[in-house]
Amino acid sequence: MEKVLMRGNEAVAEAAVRAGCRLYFGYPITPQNEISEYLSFRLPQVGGVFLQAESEVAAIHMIYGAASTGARVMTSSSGPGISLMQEGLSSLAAAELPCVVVNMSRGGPGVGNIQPAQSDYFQAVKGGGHGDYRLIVLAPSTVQELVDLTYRAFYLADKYRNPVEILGDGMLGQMMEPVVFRDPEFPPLPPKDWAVRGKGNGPRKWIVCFDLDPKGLEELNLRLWRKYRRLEEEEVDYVTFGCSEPEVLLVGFGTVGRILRSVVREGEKEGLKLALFRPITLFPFPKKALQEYARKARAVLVVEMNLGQMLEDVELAVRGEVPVFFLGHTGGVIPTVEEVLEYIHFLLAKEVRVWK
Amino acid sequence: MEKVLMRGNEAVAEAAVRAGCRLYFGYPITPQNEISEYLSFRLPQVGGVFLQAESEVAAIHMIYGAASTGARVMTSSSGPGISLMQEGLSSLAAAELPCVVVNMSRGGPGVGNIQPAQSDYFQAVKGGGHGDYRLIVLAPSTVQELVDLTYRAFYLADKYRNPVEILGDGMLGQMMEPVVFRDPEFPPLPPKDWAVRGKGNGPRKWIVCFDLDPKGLEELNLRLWRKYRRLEEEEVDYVTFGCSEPEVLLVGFGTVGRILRSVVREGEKEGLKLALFRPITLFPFPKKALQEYARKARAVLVVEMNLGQMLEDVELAVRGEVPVFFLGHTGGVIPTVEEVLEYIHFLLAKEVRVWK
Amino acid sequence: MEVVFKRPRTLLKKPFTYCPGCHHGLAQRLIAEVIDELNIADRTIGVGPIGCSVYIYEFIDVDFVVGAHGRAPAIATGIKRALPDCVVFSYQGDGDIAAIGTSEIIHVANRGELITAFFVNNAVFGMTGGQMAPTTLVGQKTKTTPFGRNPEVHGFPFRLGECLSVAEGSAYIARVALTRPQFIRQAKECIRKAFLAQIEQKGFALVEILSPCPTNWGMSPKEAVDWLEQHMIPYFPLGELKVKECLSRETS
Amino acid sequence: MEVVFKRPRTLLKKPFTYCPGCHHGLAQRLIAEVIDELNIADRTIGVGPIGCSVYIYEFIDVDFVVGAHGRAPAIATGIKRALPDCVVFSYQGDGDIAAIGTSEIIHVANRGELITAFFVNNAVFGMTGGQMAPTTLVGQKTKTTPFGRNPEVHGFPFRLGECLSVAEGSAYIARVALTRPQFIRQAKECIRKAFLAQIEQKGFALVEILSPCPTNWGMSPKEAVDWLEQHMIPYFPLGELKVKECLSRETS
Amino acid sequence: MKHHEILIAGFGGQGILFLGRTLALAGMFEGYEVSWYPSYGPEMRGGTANCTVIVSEEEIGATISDHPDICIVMNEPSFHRFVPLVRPKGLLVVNTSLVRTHCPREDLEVLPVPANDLARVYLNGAEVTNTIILGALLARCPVVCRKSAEWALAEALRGKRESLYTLNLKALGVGWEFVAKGG
Amino acid sequence: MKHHEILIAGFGGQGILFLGRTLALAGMFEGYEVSWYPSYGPEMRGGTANCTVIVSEEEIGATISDHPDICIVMNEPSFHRFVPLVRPKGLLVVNTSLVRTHCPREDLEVLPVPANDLARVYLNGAEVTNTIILGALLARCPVVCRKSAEWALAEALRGKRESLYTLNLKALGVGWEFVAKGG
Amino acid sequence: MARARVIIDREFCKGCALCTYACPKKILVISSDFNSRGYYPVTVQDVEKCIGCGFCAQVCPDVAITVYRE
Amino acid sequence: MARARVIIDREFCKGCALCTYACPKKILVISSDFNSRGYYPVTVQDVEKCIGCGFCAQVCPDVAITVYRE
Ligand SMILES: Cc1ncc(C[n+]2csc(CCOP(=O)(O)OP(=O)(O)O)c2C)c(N)n1
Ligand SMILES: Cc1ncc(C[n+]2csc(CCOP(=O)(O)OP(=O)(O)O)c2C)c(N)n1
Ligand code: SF4
Ligand code: SF4
Ligand code: SF4
Ligand code: SF4
Ligand code: SF4
Ligand code: SF4
Ligand SMILES: [Mg+2]
Ligand SMILES: [Mg+2]
Repeated sequence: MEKVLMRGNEAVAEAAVRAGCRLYFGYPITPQNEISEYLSFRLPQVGGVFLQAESEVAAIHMIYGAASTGARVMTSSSGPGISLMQEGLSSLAAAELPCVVVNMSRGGPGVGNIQPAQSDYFQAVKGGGHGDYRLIVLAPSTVQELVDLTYRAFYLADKYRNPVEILGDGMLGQMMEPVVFRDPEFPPLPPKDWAVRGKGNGPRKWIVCFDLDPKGLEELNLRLWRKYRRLEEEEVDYVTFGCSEPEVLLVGFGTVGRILRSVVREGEKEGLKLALFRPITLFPFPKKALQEYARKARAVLVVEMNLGQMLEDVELAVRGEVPVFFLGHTGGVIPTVEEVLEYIHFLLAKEVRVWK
Repeated sequence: MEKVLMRGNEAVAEAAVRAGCRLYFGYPITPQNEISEYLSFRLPQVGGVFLQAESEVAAIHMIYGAASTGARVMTSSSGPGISLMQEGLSSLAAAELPCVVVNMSRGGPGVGNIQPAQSDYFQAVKGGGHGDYRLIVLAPSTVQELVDLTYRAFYLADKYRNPVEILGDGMLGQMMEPVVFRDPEFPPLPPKDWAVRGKGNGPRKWIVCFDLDPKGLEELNLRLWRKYRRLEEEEVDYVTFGCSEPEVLLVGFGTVGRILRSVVREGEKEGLKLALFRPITLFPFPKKALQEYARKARAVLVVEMNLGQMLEDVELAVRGEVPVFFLGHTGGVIPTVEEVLEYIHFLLAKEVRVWK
Repeated sequence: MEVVFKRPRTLLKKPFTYCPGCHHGLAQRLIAEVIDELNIADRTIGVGPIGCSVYIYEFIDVDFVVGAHGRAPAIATGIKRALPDCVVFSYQGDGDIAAIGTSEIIHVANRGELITAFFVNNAVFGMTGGQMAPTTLVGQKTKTTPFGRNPEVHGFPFRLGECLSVAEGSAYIARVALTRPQFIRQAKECIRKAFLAQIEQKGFALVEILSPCPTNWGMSPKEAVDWLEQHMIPYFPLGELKVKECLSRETS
Repeated sequence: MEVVFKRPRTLLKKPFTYCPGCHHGLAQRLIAEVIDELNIADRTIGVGPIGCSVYIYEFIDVDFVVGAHGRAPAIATGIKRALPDCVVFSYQGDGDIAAIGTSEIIHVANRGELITAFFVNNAVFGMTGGQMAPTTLVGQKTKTTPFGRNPEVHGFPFRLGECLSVAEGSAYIARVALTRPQFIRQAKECIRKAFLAQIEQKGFALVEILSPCPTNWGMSPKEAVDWLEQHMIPYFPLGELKVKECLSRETS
Repeated sequence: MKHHEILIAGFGGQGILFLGRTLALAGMFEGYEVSWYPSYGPEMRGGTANCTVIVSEEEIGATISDHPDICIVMNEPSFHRFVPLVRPKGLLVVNTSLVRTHCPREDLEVLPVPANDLARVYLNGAEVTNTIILGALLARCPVVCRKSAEWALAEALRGKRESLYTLNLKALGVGWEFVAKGG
Repeated sequence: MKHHEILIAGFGGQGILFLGRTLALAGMFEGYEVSWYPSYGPEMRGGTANCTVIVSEEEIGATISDHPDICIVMNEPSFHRFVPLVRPKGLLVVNTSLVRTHCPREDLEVLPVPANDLARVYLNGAEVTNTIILGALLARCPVVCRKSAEWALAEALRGKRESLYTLNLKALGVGWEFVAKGG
Repeated sequence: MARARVIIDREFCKGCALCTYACPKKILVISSDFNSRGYYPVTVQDVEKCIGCGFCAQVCPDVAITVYRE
Repeated sequence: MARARVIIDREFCKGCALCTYACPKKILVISSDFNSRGYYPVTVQDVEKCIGCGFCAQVCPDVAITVYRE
């Protein structure tokens, strides 16, 4: 299969087209503009629709409309734009409409800046909108994984009838790496018999995102809840790397995950016993697996490009069994291999105190 | 002092006026409309401004503008409207602008319904918008507390230069209870020398919510982080009630808190040793205090009008030292005293398993 | 005996959930009649609002999508782009379309999106209990303009139809009322043309329907229709505001 | 020697951050000149956009507030309502004002909010690297209309000025260009009137400034101003679109 | 220990919320803990209204009640909806002018009050059926005393026409007398 | 173990990103792990551009580099900004046609290439200073071999005019020869 | 013999009375008896006078009226 | 003797050349030497011919020109 050198943003766009996405609605925002720019010529080539919306609010509701018809649809944005989509995402989740949302996140809060960051973790994973819903959240760490997870995102969206967010960052979106487009193989999906396409001769259908009766709305919420539990059982994904009984287990996702991989390798050279746990699904979070890995380590070190968000999920998984430490940068500052190693040395030099 | 029977929504509005709020911008949404309806005649009486915005997005940015001038300002909404404000709230936090936002939350996700719910906890507490920011979040459980916390909200907003969310629900907003407006006494606040009011003869000022330089933006984030740590040290608030060494420690906020108070009382009648821990500040969350109380109990039972959100903060506080159980309703269904008691009996009947 | 008037086929047989004297039901009946006459029920998709008529999908017997408050035009765009052969219409109140959803409706018109929009203007936010709408008249008292709408404070009543007529992409814009049988006949004809503008690919079409809200106006149904005629129509004049080429101008 | 032309006092002495040939700097200079002439720098508050001119507060020596993309009109409303004696102006690009911020600018106009708005129309999203704007011309190639803007797919170029003129609350709406000395003189006069509309409490005022974006148009600065004159002005005609009462109509 | 959970239901125009508020005010004047909680929202489109008033010696937890011990139904649809919920041995006050159905439950104490008829006969048909019912209720079950209810009416009608107060005072009396005199 | 972190900086119009991409492509053809990461955003308004290319035998972590071992500066402002960051003993390639300042650091190997002058003299002033510099770099330091760079140029220019490819091939040679012949 | 007939669905009618104003013959009146939803529906008082013009049905917001004519 | 004078701030000028087209006397030209930000600023070629019309300064987007006249 041909290896091509491709920018992350363009790779995700191409993967979407290959995954059968035929409609894209979005509003420009750095650092993910190449996604729409690519699709603006690529989608028409395959008879698809690229439409630049007047705003992110409009975009997410165009998604709502198009997803209602059963089509595979995608939008993409970054921090501020994703914030504007929160009401829409909550509605999509309530209406159980499949769609894929890419967040190439950038420094926040506010307009912040356009450099890479991971400070939208909470928003993505806990549900930044109102109500008890969750997005499926996938965190790629290479351009290749961006491609592979884009395929998977469309699959999961359809399988669970739930919006999926691909949580990347400016670095992933902007960088080029070699990539291969492998044809994904997924089990067959059920027909979209819920889709609204004009009733034709059949019974009519409708899609709504409310239920004014509390009992009915609670039923919807419980259905969603069961779906999320099922996700936790069936779809959790992560990779590990390095020593099997490490002194320090490093935990990081996405871009930080790849940096931590270098840390493990460099650390080895310095005689450190390190391992990496990199969650690929942020929701469902690989709680149990992480807990097991953490038990084998003396300490856990979470590194993020934020000030401690996934940290909470790690602490919830580790449950106080092993001390958990944190190193974070934010606002577009990217942690370096050197400083992580330095911090590890510092931790190991002191007696590692119990997590307090 | 005169006791008056007042609807929660009107009480919060009156308290805001007494706290010196002179500008309100908002967009109608049930179940909090009485706030704006009240202010639409009350604010003009005191020379203030009531303006119905064209949307929640506009409202929160009117707040941004008015707050920039140093005025005390407020908006209010419910679930979907608060979701639409996420970008604005992130911006307000980034620009360190004080303001008060009331969320009389309702059943979600999506349009959901208009009955009471607490499923916006994550959104309020973890930051539903992008970036590493937090709102100060206060959770009243009676109309009286709604009043007292409204005063406090304005004070804290100014003291910390941070948006404050009052997280109520439809029940609190709609119900009437007797209430007394006590003049609050707060330590003096520093002058708002950062406010933009036209430069006059002095140096000019500006308020922005970005920093395109990563180092600068990281500095802002660290400043915010220090502020949040200070909040955790100085402003945590909660109440407890009941037995000092309970078999089950009940934890619930807002409306659920008052129901749990009845549970403790009714339980006592049935010979149960129960206690209630009711956080008043949801951010900063009373972590340490809760941990200490939890240690004295055999088990912790969290009750929420959602499917388990504050639960995570409770687990993070309890750190696996005591088993934590959960009972939740959502979509407008309100937990009853009877069912909570029943669940407690059930828990105590079984040997309480270790939190797994 | 011949049937002079009966319930249209596409209007499901159940009582409306609106207040006595509210014209939401009347408007929906006319839409159903036109869908019947054009025989497009099988390929029509409606997009509902958040507002008193949120339950519209319970009444008109076609496929429906209802999303968030104000976003029907965006939702309709998504549907129409996915299924260009379907007939897509949206139905919104003044709060939905002219307050929170202003941007969406303007850009749909500007893009000349091939959808048909119905805008029920009752000069008030009905569902939320009677707050000021963008279309509330000067001096009109509402829950949030207790002393009457004052343009110096609250701005002027917004004429959305006129505003959309400026957009190049709009093909047909009309304003109607349903307070008299002859108005109702004209309204139906406008609704028909608005659907045809879509079917014949002329561009975006909108029919603004002036409608009473006796409940929030604090009037009897009869007082409400009278008030509508006396106060609303002068500010929101009836008629076809824009008819792009090909579309014949006269109302039958 | 007498000074024929020098930098206005209110324009801080530092190089602009715009590309060579970009008219953002020119527009800001004119605003600074008018502020000087009206002697209002001490009580003026500017509201900046998100767009290439996000750093406007670094250049014009008055108090400033910059918030989220597209919301300057709402922010300006908040400021003006809090401080009615201040002179409040906003400054936005076409993406900021006519795409994401459509609703805010329309309602500010409709309310007749006493603010002065400047709208720099360069037919493209400059800051984000040249995507289609609502004002992109038919056939114009941008990063997201690689085959040129096609009205059937992307809709028509949006004439915001005309749309706002319909609003009852707008007092003064003009469109100007800065490609020639005489245009610049006229523009300055319009800017002056737009400030006066606020100061004299006439209502909302907006000046749309056609502006080249050589970088994203892929042209030299000279080619860009020529293209602007040949292609933009015919679709976006210059002149005063609305002058409400009292305000004299002629441009000096 | 005094603790009453009172559900009041009827048409939107019947002054249901006012009745509830008056009762809650009276309770407050007597020093009880009180709460008032209306049904709200688009439900009102259906033309019905209801509210729950709790008067108690203890702090009030939930302000709704799944099983009220007092239930006032002012019209037929409310009767069907709420009668099944009333706590066994509870008191059911029925506006028999508008409710035709006979109460099917044997475990309730039923207080029939032909409020509209009383209004027609004694008050010239004035729209004060709510206050008549309140008077009747208080005569049967002293949730609050009559005097407090009168103060409460004064408070609830503050800023309204004096005559409205007088009318309601009268109505309270009409309801009271109707029961006191043995219905 | 081969591992190069190459920073390339200059004006927007100088083909900085193209140079980087060609280098990364060549590395990919040779089977190395490669990454290319541009500076992006409004920084570009200032008229400068830079990118980082990493060519390595190991999987690549961060795609930026705080301390590149190879740095190509194509203009004066980039020189001042980036020279201080280069790793000690690193290689600094300077377009001396546009950079006047002399390198103040003693711990760097400096390769001066008067790229604009070379273009003027040998290539009729064509705008291929970037490829000239690439040729010069490869002649000095075999990050990738010349053949791979030629393939990479072909790939990077796929779909463009044939003559553009020929021109770049020539430019690569001009740079190469300049260094090979001892500058 | 009646040349036209008007049938009112008592359960659909909400007693808004708009039809009573629209009827040129003024033969529609609000009844004094309420329906199951508590509304007082309209009835035809003098069906003989009905001309089958359909105005009542046209203006009825609740589509409660069907009109027949010979 | 010059009746007018034009002063160009080399560091502000970005070499866009718009002034060169605006000058009726065509005395402004782009220099071949770049400034510290890498732009090639404009210079006055024949200052004697300047009439002090100010057109160059008016059209300069970077406010790099000051104009004096007798
Ligand atoms: C985001 C959001 N904001 C506000 C609301 C509350 N809301 C529901 S309907 C409505 C307006 C209803 O008025 P209109 O659109 O005029 O319809 P009507 O009921 O008058 O027919 C509002 C503000 C909401 N559901 N969602
Ligand atoms: C919510 C949000 N969406 C998108 C962006 C990205 N963005 C920044 S500026 C801009 C548009 C710039 O175009 P314009 O307003 O025309 O200004 P110009 O740069 O052309 O002067 C966009 C889309 C953002 N910052 N925030
Ligand atoms: S509130 Fe007004 S708009 Fe809503 S159903 Fe009632 S009359 Fe109609
Ligand atoms: S990109 Fe365009 S609008 Fe932005 S500074 Fe450059 S020329 Fe001006
Ligand atoms: S059909 Fe005409 S005449 Fe007969 S009842 Fe109806 S309105 Fe009256
Ligand atoms: S118009 Fe319809 S709903 Fe109204 S009274 Fe007549 S039949 Fe009944
Ligand atoms: S002032 Fe006039 S003549 Fe002199 S240089 Fe400038 S444009 Fe030319
Ligand atoms: S117009 Fe200004 S920036 Fe452009 S070349 Fe002339 S002096 Fe320089
Ligand atoms: Mg309305
Ligand atoms: Mg622009």
